[in-house]
Amino acid sequence: MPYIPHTDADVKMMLDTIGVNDIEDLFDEIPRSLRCQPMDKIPQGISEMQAAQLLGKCAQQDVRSLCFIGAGAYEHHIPAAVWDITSRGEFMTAYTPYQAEASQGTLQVVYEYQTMMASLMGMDVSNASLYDGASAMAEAVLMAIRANRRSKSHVVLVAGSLHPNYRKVAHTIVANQGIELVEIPFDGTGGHINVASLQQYSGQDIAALVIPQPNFFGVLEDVDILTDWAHAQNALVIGVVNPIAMSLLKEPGQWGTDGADIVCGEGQPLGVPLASGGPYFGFMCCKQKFVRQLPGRIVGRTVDSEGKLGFTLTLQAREQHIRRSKATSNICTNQGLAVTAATIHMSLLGAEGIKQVALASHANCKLLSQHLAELTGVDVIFNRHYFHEIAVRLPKPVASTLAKLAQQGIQAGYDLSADYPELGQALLICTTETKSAEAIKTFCQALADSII
Amino acid sequence: MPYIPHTDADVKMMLDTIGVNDIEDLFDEIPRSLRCQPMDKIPQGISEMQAAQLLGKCAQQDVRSLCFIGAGAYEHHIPAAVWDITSRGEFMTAYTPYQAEASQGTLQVVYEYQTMMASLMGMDVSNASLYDGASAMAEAVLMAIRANRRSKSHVVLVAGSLHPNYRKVAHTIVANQGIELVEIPFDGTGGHINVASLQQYSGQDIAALVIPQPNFFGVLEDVDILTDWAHAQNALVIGVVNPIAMSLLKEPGQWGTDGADIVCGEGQPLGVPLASGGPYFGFMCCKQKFVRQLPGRIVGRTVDSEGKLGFTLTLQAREQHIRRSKATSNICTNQGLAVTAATIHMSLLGAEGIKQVALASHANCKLLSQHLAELTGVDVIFNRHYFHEIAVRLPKPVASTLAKLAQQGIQAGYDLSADYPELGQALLICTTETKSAEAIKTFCQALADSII
Amino acid sequence: MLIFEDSKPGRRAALQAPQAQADTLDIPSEFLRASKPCLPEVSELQVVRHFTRLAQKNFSIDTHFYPLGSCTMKYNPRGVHRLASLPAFLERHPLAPDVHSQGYLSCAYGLQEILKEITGMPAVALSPMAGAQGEFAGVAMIRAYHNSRGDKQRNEILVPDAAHGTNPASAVMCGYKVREIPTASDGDVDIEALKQIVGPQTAGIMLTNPSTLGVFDRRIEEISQLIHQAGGLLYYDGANLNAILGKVRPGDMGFDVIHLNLHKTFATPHGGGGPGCGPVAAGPRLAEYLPTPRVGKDGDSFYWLTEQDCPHSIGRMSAFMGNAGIILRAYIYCRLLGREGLHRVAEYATLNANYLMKCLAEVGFELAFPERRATHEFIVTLKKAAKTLKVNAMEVAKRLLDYGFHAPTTYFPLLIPECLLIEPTETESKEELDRFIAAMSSILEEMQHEPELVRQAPHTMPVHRLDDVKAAKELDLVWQAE
Amino acid sequence: MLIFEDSKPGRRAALQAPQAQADTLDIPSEFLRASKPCLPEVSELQVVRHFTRLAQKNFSIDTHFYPLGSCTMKYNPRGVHRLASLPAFLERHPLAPDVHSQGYLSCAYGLQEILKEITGMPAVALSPMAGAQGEFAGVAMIRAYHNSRGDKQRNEILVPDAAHGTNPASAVMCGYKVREIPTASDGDVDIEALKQIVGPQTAGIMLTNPSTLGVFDRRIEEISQLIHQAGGLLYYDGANLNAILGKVRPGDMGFDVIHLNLHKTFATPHGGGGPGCGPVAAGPRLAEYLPTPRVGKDGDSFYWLTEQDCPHSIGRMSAFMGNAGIILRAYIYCRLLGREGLHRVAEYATLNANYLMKCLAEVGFELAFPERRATHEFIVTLKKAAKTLKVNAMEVAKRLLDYGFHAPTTYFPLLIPECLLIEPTETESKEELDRFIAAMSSILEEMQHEPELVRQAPHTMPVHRLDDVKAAKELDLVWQAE
Ligand SMILES: Cc1ncc(COP(=O)(O)O)c(C=O)c1O
Ligand SMILES: Cc1ncc(COP(=O)(O)O)c(C=O)c1O
Repeated sequence: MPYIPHTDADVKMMLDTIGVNDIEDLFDEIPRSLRCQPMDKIPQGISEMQAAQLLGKCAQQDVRSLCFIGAGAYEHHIPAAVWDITSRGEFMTAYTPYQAEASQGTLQVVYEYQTMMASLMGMDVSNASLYDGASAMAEAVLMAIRANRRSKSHVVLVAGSLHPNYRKVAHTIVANQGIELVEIPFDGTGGHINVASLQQYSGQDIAALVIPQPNFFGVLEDVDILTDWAHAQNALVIGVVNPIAMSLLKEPGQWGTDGADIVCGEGQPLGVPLASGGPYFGFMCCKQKFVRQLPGRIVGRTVDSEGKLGFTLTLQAREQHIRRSKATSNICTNQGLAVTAATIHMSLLGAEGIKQVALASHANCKLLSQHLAELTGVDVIFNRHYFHEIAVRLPKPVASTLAKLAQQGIQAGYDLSADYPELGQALLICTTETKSAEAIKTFCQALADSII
Repeated sequence: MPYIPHTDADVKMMLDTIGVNDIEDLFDEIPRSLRCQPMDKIPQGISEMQAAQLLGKCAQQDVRSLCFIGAGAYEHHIPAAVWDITSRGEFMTAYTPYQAEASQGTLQVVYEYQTMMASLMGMDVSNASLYDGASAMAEAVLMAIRANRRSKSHVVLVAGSLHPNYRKVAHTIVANQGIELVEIPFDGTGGHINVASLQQYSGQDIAALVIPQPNFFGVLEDVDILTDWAHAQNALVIGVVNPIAMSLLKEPGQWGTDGADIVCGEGQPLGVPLASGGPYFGFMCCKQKFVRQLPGRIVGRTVDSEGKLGFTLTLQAREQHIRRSKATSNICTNQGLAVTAATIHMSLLGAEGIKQVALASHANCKLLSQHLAELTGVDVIFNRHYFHEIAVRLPKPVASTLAKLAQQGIQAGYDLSADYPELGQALLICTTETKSAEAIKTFCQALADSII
Repeated sequence: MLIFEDSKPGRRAALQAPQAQADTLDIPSEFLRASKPCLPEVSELQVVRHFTRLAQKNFSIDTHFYPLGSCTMKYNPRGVHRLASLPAFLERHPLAPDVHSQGYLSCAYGLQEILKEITGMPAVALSPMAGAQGEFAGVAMIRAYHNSRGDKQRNEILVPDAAHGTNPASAVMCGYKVREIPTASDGDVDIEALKQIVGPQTAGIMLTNPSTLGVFDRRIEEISQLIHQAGGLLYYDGANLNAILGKVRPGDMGFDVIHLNLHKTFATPHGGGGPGCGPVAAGPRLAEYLPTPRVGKDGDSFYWLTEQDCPHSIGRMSAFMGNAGIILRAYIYCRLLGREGLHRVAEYATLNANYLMKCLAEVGFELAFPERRATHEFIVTLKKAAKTLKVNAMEVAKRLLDYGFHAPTTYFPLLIPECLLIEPTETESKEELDRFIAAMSSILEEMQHEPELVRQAPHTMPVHRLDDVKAAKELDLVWQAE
Repeated sequence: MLIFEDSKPGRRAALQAPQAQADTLDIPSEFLRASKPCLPEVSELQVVRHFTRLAQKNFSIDTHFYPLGSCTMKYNPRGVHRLASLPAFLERHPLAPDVHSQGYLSCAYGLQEILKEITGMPAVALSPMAGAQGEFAGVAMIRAYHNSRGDKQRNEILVPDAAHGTNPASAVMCGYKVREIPTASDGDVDIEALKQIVGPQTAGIMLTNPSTLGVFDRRIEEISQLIHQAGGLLYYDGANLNAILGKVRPGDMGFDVIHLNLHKTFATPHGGGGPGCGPVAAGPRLAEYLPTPRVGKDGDSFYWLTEQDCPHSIGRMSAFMGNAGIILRAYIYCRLLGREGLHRVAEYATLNANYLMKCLAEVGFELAFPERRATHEFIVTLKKAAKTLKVNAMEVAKRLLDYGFHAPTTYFPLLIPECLLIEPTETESKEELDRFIAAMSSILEEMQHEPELVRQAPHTMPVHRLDDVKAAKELDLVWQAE
């Protein structure tokens, strides 16, 4: 029997011990009337070999192409060592480290992760992960409302230049608690939040301001000015950042005079494959003073009964299994394995390596924009500094252009026209270090051909 | 620096400690005149990402096809667990277990392997592997000459129905020691060794007889009769067998009255991928009385200083590192990791599972032969019982037929015409359990089309 | 040793980063970072060795029996992991066009169909990324339902006191007040108390059945009627589905919405904390509120249902499509087991639990509900031992580690004092259970004759008992160079 | 516990085998097996757990510093393993047509070209499956050369007493007599003795340079002249190539044929015993005798050179094309490192060895050749300690295990009493070397003050000191059910 080790003799002995005649007797507390029929719509079982053939066919249908889509998920080189080690049974098949003494491997990994992530963000502390970037941002909003002692407001300002799906997820998650997410429109020329558009909120009671860096268009926000403005309103600042970019761009802890208060984002670029959208992981860091409002697991270093250093889950009194309805969040299972991968990934690349990835990704995007400048009818939409991703306007409908390029095995970018109709036929294109100069040329040539 | 952990500061401190100025000084005992130029013909280094792109392109050129080639290497389903565990760093990156106490993992695996392999072959003992099936057979010939106390002969009879490459390899390896391999022609109708053709050697001093089962054509040999004949001549019997087949066919230990003396073969079908030809592993088993003549590593069970059971390399006095020029063989490094995989594979399948593999492979071949019977001009060459591989004669040249089928992504079999011109346009076709009825039909249809 | 202690300025795993192109950097310095983050500077071998050694410090399913109640730590098939990790799946961008994604989409659709059959519910959404997110989605759907009917006075969700902590926390995140329902002495919900509490303010109830007490609530039909009559809806916490797979379906019990933990019942590995996946299945009342995105089918081709297709959806739960890799794993697992295999899961999980319960009782452990059948798990209480022998559940749990077994869940559910919640799962052999029984029996001896040995446990782990109080008081959450 | 002890009749890992089709079996019973072999009957989880736990009992490069002299235990890059394991490579049948195999063939050809450059030899064959098989091939080529010239009285191969055991064993397998050459006190070959021994019966000499004594033979040119003048040929054992990569080439030293250990210098993992790969490179005199098959190139396409193409070849060494997976790994490793990287290998391997040698001498260990440079390895001798303190090299080696270091090679080369042959390799950091020095130093203390601690070592491994004598006397090579 697949995955079941019992022999007939075992079953008989076990039933005898229990004192019943057959396994069916063990279900005798379930009302007869509720018992269900055989699950006929589920196919019959197959062998591992047959499954390999079946899934092999599915995999073939997922066409492998030259991908210039970014939009929140980024194709970076992942050292083979990362998942080779992450996939070891001891990491992969362990549970959440409730028994600290039997889980020092996982716990130390998380402690190292927290250290790396806090440092990358320039923040004091980090949690052990949330589900993904979008849900992490929603948790950040809830946390800001709890943490901001100077505000009674349930209003949070959110940059309209933030990833549309992040705004949607945040809405799904926070709206039931009566929290209002107010969208700040972005500047039509720069693609960033112009501080002028915030002036109407000056003096109002605002719980927090959410600032992306870079924003959804790849454009760089004036994080210093925005941070200082928010702090002047007694609002907390929530940064939503790309962790690769943070090796290069000013870290949230240094934004404005006092730095961001909470930082979150999508951890995927740090060693997690694109994988159709997940599992990724959301990261979250904050200032020390807010640590008791931080959702999710946190690992602390302590000593054992002999004085030896060791690691354990800590501050559990914030969590649902202790605090129940008063917990900082309902999160229980997080994205531990992806965090393990990210920790190994950051260790292999180091600060210098991640910076090189950022630089090479960005240099490729500059190269791309130079090539695009030669195409008549294709315009870069925003005139501000950017990081490794740009929005362009096409002379033809984006949808049909994308379809044409898809036929040539090119995924040309993310169609902005549904989320931002005001931008016209706009396409968001991303390059990482994985795109060679040759690939960029191929892409631009194909784009040129498709818009003739 | 790739894989080198030294910082500049390290290097300086180390050179200071040694008392030299630079690394170059450490090579000052090499005569200047011999020092070489930079290795300009070797390409410059590339990153892991670039290597992945490069090798990805190479892999694409290795067309993945529907493979009906057997001829000594067989495509079987390999459970994912096999290589997931085998590739763990502790197995993969350990050396030969010279320090037994720090190598109990590898040593126990080999002990378990020896037990399984000896039992599968019906023999008393097994070694820890040789390079591959062919070189194992060569070692078996050398061993037989050493072990056969009743014979002074350097003549070994080898079935002509044995894999041609095995015969070639044996020749390369044993000829320099003046050993003569005499080929016994196979029966033109049955494809097996007819005991009649041995009669001319009756009464002669023969060191050993080499019997394949199944033979190169997939045909079953009369192993009982051949074994008894050889023993009657005081010759030892060397069996060369397919280990999957041994779950079904009579094990060498039961051949004839006394059983084979030495058994060897290719271990690849037991969980090792086709992988362009290697690494595979050669197995070798023998009767207890010959164990001191067995080449290669052997693991024994013993106790530690507290009486606890443990494992260690044993009978090392046979080996080159102790016995040097008097060793049973020059083998040192063997195919340990492949043996680890095979041990896990055999554990997962069990006796019953391997038998099912054998049965399904053979049933597929029967299905194939039924389909082929419908093709005019295509004849099964031999009229004997076979196991999962058959030789057929084609009405067109094999080479061009193979080329045609290759274009359709079908590897139709092994061309016998070079090794056995007497068989005409003969093709050796194999099926394993991996070939679905559908695939077999596709193949036969394509073959039919190609010979019109 | 921490990886940071291996670090040395200037060291690199040089093959892992592209050549820098710093000369081309056009971003003005005001946007740039001034100081380098503290990431380790180590070689590739140092990294491999460090994390390989760390891995060896963990207990895991692949190395140890792990009878952690409520967590369903069963074998995570390697074949499933392999197939879900095919390069084509790993390399696909979540926003890749549907024409490039038919393989993944067909698998996700296939899982939706399978889960419909298993739950007895007409519609499924796969996107929630863990059980708790599934709970949130389910309760948010209940809220959307009441809202759509203008039924806005319903501001309470009922939750049994035995419920998992995520239940009340999720209800609160949806803006509800939580009312606790007590448990009767037989382990079922105290139905008389429930009758007192239910009313026009009741939005719904969250139930786990079999409950986290390891028993199946026999009066589920009555409860269901009670809630529905009061205008409330029933939420099913599917974390314990392993106990009833193919035996009874939440839809047939009267539930309106359910989440499933793919990382429990469907054997996807738990990764030392995650990721999981918490699909939500809904009955006719709630199907239209399911979160987006879901997979639809049109003829032979599959596509993403968008917000336009599902106008009443509670919306998105994740930036992309949820934990696709876990979805794939669950799908493959279901295909491998097939209908017969899935059915057997509950049978053997239940057999193992009942056998273990019986044997532990025989060697002298006290059961929380000795008159009840175990489901896939059951509870031992050390209440008496704690009093008479002064050895508590936590200490017994730690001592088990020395015997090479992961501890059961301790101190949950909160209402059973000094409890051990034990879940063996169907993939453990009788021999393994017998070894566990022998260990427990021997610990019982120790409690009587060498209690200090148990109190000071563990003795054989990489560290001795850790000081949790210090950890929480003197927070050390990130490493600082001395 | 043995896997057989987990076994129970009738248990199966059911998903791993096809459905049996026994009804279709047409093979008569006389050919069939009567009894079932003794393979374990276990579940998939039992298998995974058993072998995962066994793995954890090993020391390995991925977990421990492994300074095993003559074995070049360096980091085995994970990226190389990954790329060599691409499904297309793993699935290819060795007899697949060349048109379906251009990818693999181009890699093998690429490695041939790289090895030509590294060795300074005009031709390379990759098929030998380990160093010893490469040695056999090389000596067989020497024999073929003499035979082709009718020079049949040459029946001796000269081998220094310090040589690896495979050298004399390989020569004998080729039908030669072996003459040992002594080593001079400075570690180089005793050239005066050599002059006495060399003569018309000399077929050739097998040299390892740097030798297994950890020194570079400075008079190699003289030796080469001497042998060549006598009509013999020179064989180079390339197991120590790590020491001289990019510094000096065997071809330039005058060697006629060489084997390389890809599983040493080229970082392919050793697998707990193998597989390795022992390519052979040949100078102009011997190129035509190289074993088959090799890879040729015609325009842009690659093909297998067959026996027809190489009529003078000594023939095949393997059923197929040798250890293709190891060949791929070595090729990828060379491409990653490139010419600069390969060059650095020898530099840093030598730096590490000389540093370690110097430091160990400083803490009080006696060097075998204190006046010489270390190459990539060096020898410490415990001759005096064994006499005065009654602690021998084996005991020190075992004690190192307790400190978390794999032991160096002991008792080889045989001519240095109580020796430890220590090879750190270039991929170990200074910190790791310093920790090793500290451990050695502390063992030296123990030898003086607590010798019994050392004599009884190891104390922290899964087993204590094993009884080798019993193992060899009371042979227990296969498990028998009680
Ligand atoms: C009964 C029960 N409900 C809900 C959950 C929450 O699931 P998750 O951890 O996936 O969020 C759990 C998990 O431990 C559980 O056991
Ligand atoms: C110097 C030397 N020569 C030859 C060999 C034999 O190589 P292999 O073990 O690959 O057969 C070795 C391996 O240990 C060696 O160290």
